[in-house]
Amino acid sequence: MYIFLIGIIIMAYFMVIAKRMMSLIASFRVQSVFLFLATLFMAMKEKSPELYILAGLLLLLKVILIPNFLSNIVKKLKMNEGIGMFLNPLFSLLIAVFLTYLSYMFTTRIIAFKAEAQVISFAVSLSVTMIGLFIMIFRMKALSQVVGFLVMENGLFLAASALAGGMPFFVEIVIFMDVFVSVIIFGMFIYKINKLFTHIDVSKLNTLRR
Amino acid sequence: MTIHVETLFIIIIAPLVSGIITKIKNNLRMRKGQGIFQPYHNLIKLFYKEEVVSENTSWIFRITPFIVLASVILAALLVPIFTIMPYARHIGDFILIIFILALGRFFLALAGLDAGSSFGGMGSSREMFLSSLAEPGAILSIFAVSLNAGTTNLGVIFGLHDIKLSSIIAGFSLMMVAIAETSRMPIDNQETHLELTMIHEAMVLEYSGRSLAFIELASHIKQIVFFSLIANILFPAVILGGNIIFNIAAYIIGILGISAAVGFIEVSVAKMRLFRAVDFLAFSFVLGLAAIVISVMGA
Amino acid sequence: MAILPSIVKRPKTLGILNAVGYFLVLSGFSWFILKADLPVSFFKFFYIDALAAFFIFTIAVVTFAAALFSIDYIERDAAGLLISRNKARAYYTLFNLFSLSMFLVPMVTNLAMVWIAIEMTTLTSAFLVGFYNTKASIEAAWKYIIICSVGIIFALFGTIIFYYAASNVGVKSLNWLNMVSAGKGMDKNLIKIAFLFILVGYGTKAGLAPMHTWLPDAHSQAISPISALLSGVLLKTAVYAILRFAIITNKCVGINFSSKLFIIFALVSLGVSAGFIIIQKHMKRLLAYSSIEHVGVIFLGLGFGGAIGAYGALFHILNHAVTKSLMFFGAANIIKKYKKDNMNIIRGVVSSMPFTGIMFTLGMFALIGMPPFSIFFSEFLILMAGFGRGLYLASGLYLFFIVLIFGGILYHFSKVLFGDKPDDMKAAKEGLSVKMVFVFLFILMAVLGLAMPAFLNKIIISSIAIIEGV
Amino acid sequence: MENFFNIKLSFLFDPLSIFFLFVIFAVCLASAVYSIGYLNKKYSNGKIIYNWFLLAAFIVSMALVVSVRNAFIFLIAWEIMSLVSYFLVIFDSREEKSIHAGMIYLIMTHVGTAFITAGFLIMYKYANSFDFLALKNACVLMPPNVKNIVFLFLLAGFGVKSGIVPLHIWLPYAHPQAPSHISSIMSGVMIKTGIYGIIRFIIFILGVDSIWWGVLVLILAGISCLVGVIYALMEHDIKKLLAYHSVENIGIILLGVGCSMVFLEFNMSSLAVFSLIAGLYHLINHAVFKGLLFLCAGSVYNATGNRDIEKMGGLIKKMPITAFAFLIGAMAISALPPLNGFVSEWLTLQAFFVASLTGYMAGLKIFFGLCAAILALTGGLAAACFVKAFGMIFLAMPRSGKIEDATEAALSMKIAILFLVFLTFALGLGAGIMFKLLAVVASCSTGINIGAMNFGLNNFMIMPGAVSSISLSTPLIALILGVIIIGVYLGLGNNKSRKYSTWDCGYYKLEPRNEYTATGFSKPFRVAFNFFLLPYRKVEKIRGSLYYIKSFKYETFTTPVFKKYIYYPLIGAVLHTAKFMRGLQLGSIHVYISYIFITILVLIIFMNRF
Repeated sequence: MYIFLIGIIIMAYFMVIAKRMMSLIASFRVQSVFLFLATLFMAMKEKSPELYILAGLLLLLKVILIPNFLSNIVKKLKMNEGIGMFLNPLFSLLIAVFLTYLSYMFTTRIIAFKAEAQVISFAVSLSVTMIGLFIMIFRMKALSQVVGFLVMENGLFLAASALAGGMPFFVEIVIFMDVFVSVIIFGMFIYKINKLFTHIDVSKLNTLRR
Repeated sequence: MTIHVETLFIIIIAPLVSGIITKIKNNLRMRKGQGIFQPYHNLIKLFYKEEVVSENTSWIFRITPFIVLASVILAALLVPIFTIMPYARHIGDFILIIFILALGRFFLALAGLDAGSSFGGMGSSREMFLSSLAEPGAILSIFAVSLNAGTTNLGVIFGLHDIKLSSIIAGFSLMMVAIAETSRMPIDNQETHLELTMIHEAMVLEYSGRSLAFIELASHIKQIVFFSLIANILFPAVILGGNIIFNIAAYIIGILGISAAVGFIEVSVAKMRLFRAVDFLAFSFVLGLAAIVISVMGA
Repeated sequence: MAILPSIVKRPKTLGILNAVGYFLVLSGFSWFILKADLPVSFFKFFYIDALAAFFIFTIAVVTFAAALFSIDYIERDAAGLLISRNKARAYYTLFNLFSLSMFLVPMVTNLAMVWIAIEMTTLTSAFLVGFYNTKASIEAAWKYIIICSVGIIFALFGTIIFYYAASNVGVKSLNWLNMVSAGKGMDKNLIKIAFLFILVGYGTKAGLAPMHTWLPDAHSQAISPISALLSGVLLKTAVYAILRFAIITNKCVGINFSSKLFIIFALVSLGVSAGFIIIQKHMKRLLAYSSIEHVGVIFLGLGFGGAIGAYGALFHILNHAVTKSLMFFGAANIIKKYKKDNMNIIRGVVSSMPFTGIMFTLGMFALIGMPPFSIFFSEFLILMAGFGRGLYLASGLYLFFIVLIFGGILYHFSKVLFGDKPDDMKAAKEGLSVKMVFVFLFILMAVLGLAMPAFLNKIIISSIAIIEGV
Repeated sequence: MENFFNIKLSFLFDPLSIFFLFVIFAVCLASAVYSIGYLNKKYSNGKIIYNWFLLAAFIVSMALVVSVRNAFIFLIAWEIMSLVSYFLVIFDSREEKSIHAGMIYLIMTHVGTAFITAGFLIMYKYANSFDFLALKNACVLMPPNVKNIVFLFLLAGFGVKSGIVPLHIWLPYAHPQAPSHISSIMSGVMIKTGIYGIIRFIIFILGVDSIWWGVLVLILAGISCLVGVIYALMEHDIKKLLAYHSVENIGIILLGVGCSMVFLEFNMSSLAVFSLIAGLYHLINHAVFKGLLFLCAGSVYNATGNRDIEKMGGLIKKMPITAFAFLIGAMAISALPPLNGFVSEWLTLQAFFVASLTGYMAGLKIFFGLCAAILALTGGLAAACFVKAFGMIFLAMPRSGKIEDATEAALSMKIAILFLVFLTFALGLGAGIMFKLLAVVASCSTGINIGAMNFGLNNFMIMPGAVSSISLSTPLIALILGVIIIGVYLGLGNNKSRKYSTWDCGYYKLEPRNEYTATGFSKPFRVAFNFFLLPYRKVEKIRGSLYYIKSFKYETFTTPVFKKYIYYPLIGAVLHTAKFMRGLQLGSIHVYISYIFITILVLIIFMNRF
């Protein structure tokens, strides 16, 4: 179990330091794979058919469809190279580690969990969410923000399945749908941005002030 | 019915006081000078002279002399002279006198502006300036005197049987106010008609003939009203006992004394610049305040 | 209704049909409130109690007004070739999806479904924000969708923790009723954290400072009827969600926790909006900031709590929805007429377009809390609650900011409204539908304060009972 | 809670309210009649109807303000009053100036309302009801420090409306911009609603609790008197001048009210009643003669088309009736006997005299003496100011061409003006009766029963026997003055006289530009008060050549102290913070997201604090 969690977190770090869009997406794919494995593991442990289906969906969406979709965008818009960030990788990595530490401390301090496993997984999920947010903050390109969003989503999913053994089933399904739709919409907007501004560097989108 | 006599009396002797002051001044200046009845001659002369009225003027200019005269006469009615109770004690009190005189002054100032000559305007401006600054001193000294009596009723005030330090100080403060109000040195100089220095004279510059006579008379009366007040504050008749003769004597002595003082001041000090006059009036204000403080202390 | 546009082609008829539809919705729902004895729930998925009913009513009012206003607006756009016909039809499709999702929020009982509905509102309205496909609008839309999604993620996180806390005490369901009933026993810390996430998450959507940043952009760039919807009701749906969770939280950790948070966020919002209103140049942005202010006021009311505070807050939700949509419609007309949005240039609206001008003037005074308009009453109630609870500092700050904003708005709009109109401009006539919208909203605005309709009063009272958890 | 929205609209018609209602209706009647002629040619019909609508609303709201018995409804009426008057101020809304004036007015008054609201709500906390009498009962139990706070709030709130220095700045903006009949209502009546608030809520409901309340009011009042009159002296815009005089007269009214507050604290009931009478008397007087003056100013403005008195002159020949009315108003406001202004100032001075006679501590006695001195100075300066105003507007030669074709005002305007002139005389000569009536009002608002007191009430003279052994009889004064004047005039008045031009020192012809100007007239005062006015001048030489100077341009200004040292810094601070905040929103989405991030972190870290 822990292996997967560690894998997830490591992948998050990879994403923090990733220099090229493709590697970003790739590491996201890998993270999703780990997540899938984790879910599968849990499904076996708890013998709940719902979790199996969820894992399947995860595999379908987050490992296959969405990454492909994103990488298509990358190919179409030809902006694989040069993925701007505000901080240099090392420093941002430090911050990411600090975030993990913070969320671990927070988890252990505040919440009284029943099982050790939950502590770890909650900490991981929280830190992954935070890192996702962090990615959104310090990456310039629109696409990387989408990836950050997805990372946060992963964190959530982990939290959901780790803590509560999955939300009510249909809720999960709908959330998946929702994520998928929103990613597609993001994609459309990225296309629009690219069409209008001829770049997707959202840090340059600052005409609307005060 | 002695009362009417009183008022008539001061109205009649009012010019005389001015004459006496002039006489005293002249004597101090080692001059022979005119007789003390000269003011009467002036009044009569003016009274029968033809009047020249500026064509810019309006009815304000016309009625002013009458209003001024009326106001000072009313003031005279309010002041007790040798009997304690003034004729018009039901009309008003000490404070009213200030307001009554303000009425006359208001119209004089308007009349000064009416002709449209710049002298008149200058005169009215300065007159209003000085008189408005004189108000606080006047009211404070009145308060001080009245505080000793416990009322602003003039009759009661001058019926006091003891004479207090605060009253004397107030009297001096009122004296300074009187100097300002009656346009005497060092505030104003009645004798000159030099454009830049005259205040009261500039204001009435356009008047001539009978109107001027009324205004002159009015200022004489105003002067004697002030003097009577001061005289009654400084040497209350009652010191000499209630006897009417003594009262008259005290009154006359008081008036003469004040006239002498005024005459002496007039010859001995130089006229102040307009804005030095502010300090002069400020001093009277301070005296009045001191009087209040002292009388609150009970002395 | 979403299918409607695929059938009808002409924008005008489409708009009219649309408006009629929403009128039916409004009247039907009002009838429903009058008749049905709340709460009602059908096949355990929809659950409408007084609170929900109140929000649905508000949404119905504003959506109806917006639909009515869209007729003329879109038709003119289509006539002016700003947008193609298909675009107009797309507009109506999105409009309907958007309002459908908003209607969904208070109807569903499952909190996760609430979350989904709110996410849907974001996704659908994003297109309406970026409707004109100009650089600015796309930028606004991107910011809107990204920031809101981030926020909403946290909201989901909070929901999950809530669910976990509930499942710890054996309630394996996200059904609000069950959670409330289970509220007492839950783990306090867990709930606290969860509520923090919820507050930040939905607060982003509700436009609480400092998560409000998307709001002025989106409101100012959105197509005007939608701006009205956005600030009139979209924010309120988020408020609704927060309210639902707050009820559970209060059950668990007591009233003070949430009320403190509410007051702090509210005051920050008030302060921020005051500052930005004072230096604002653009009309619609100013209105957007004033929405932030009013959301702050609402949360202040919820924070001050007590019957009076809650009443004030709910009442304020309705009043603000009505007034603000009137203002946005007025602004839309003005901007269409003057072809610009800069308040330092626009002058003499009252003389150049009398009807809109007068309505706008009155709306302005309503907005800054002048009697006899309704907002005065709700703000006064909230202030009363504040003083009543002896929160003098908070109430004082509230008064202070209100006065600042009063000054700011008056300063900007009095110049815009009065004064000389440009010489080349001739007085304009508004279309009938537009006039109808204004009159409808104005009547609500003026009447609600003076004479509260009984049924409204009833549902507000009973929703207060729900909020106080009795 | 349920019945919050159906508060009954209930009234409280006690003598205080009735007195104010009378004031309101008297002045508003005159103004309404006046406006018929005033608006006639200048405005379109629509505008005129609009005016009537607003006027009606204005009057009704004011009447409500002084007659309701419920603080919440009072607040609503109060706000509506402000709103309507705002619309009236911007009646000529084409001018940027009037828009600006209206804005300042509404913002100031709203600040005041905020204070009032706060005060009310604190009181409500103790009473749990907005009913006046309930509040009154609750205020007895209120702890003193809370009482003090409420007092300060209410004073500030109502002070804004009544224009107490330093909250007066809106007056000189709003009053001149409104149409004249509105200015007369605003300055004559509306600012009095502030006084009503002070009497009703501080004296009647809250109840005076400590000496410093009265003293504070007296100090503020004194400052208002002096500041108002000094600024009025410097002012050459006739309506601004009158507006500043409103500040002054509000000060005088408050001198009476504050004095009575002090007496109430000492519970010297008869004196409290007496000085409150003085205040109320001056209140109604000011309402009448200030209304009168504003209406006359309006006629002058209509006739000449400007408000700058430097450009007027000689109007007494063109519009005699207006001139006469203005003269009466000027005499009344400069407290000249036997008119009404004199009576109330005399009463106030008497109040101070008795105060300094019987005040408990020596310091207080001297303080009252000083108040009297201030009042006297104010009276003198006011007289000077109105000599200037009347002289420059109506006397001497016209100073600009416009005056030549000025004509007398329309009939309705004349009627309205003469009505107020009549009231001025009536209030002056009927002093005894008024005194009697006002005694009732004062006793009701202080809750003191005057039945026992010996106020020696008499229709022809004021004999406040309960206070001191003096009496004042304006009818007698008028009688004597009249007799002497007429006697002298008939007896000695007729005299041969001839017309000739004014003496001009041999200068070939006296022209208007040789006349004394208003600036010149007020120069001595400007110099005397330069420590406060901080005057500065601008001399501009228009040169023909290096050696030949065609003409001089001499301008003199005074520094607006309160704006410069109180208001501008405040506004500046607000704007500065706002500009600083602008940096928060520079359009970078990353920064925006980081706000959320930081918020989350902060909240999580400090979670247990909440």
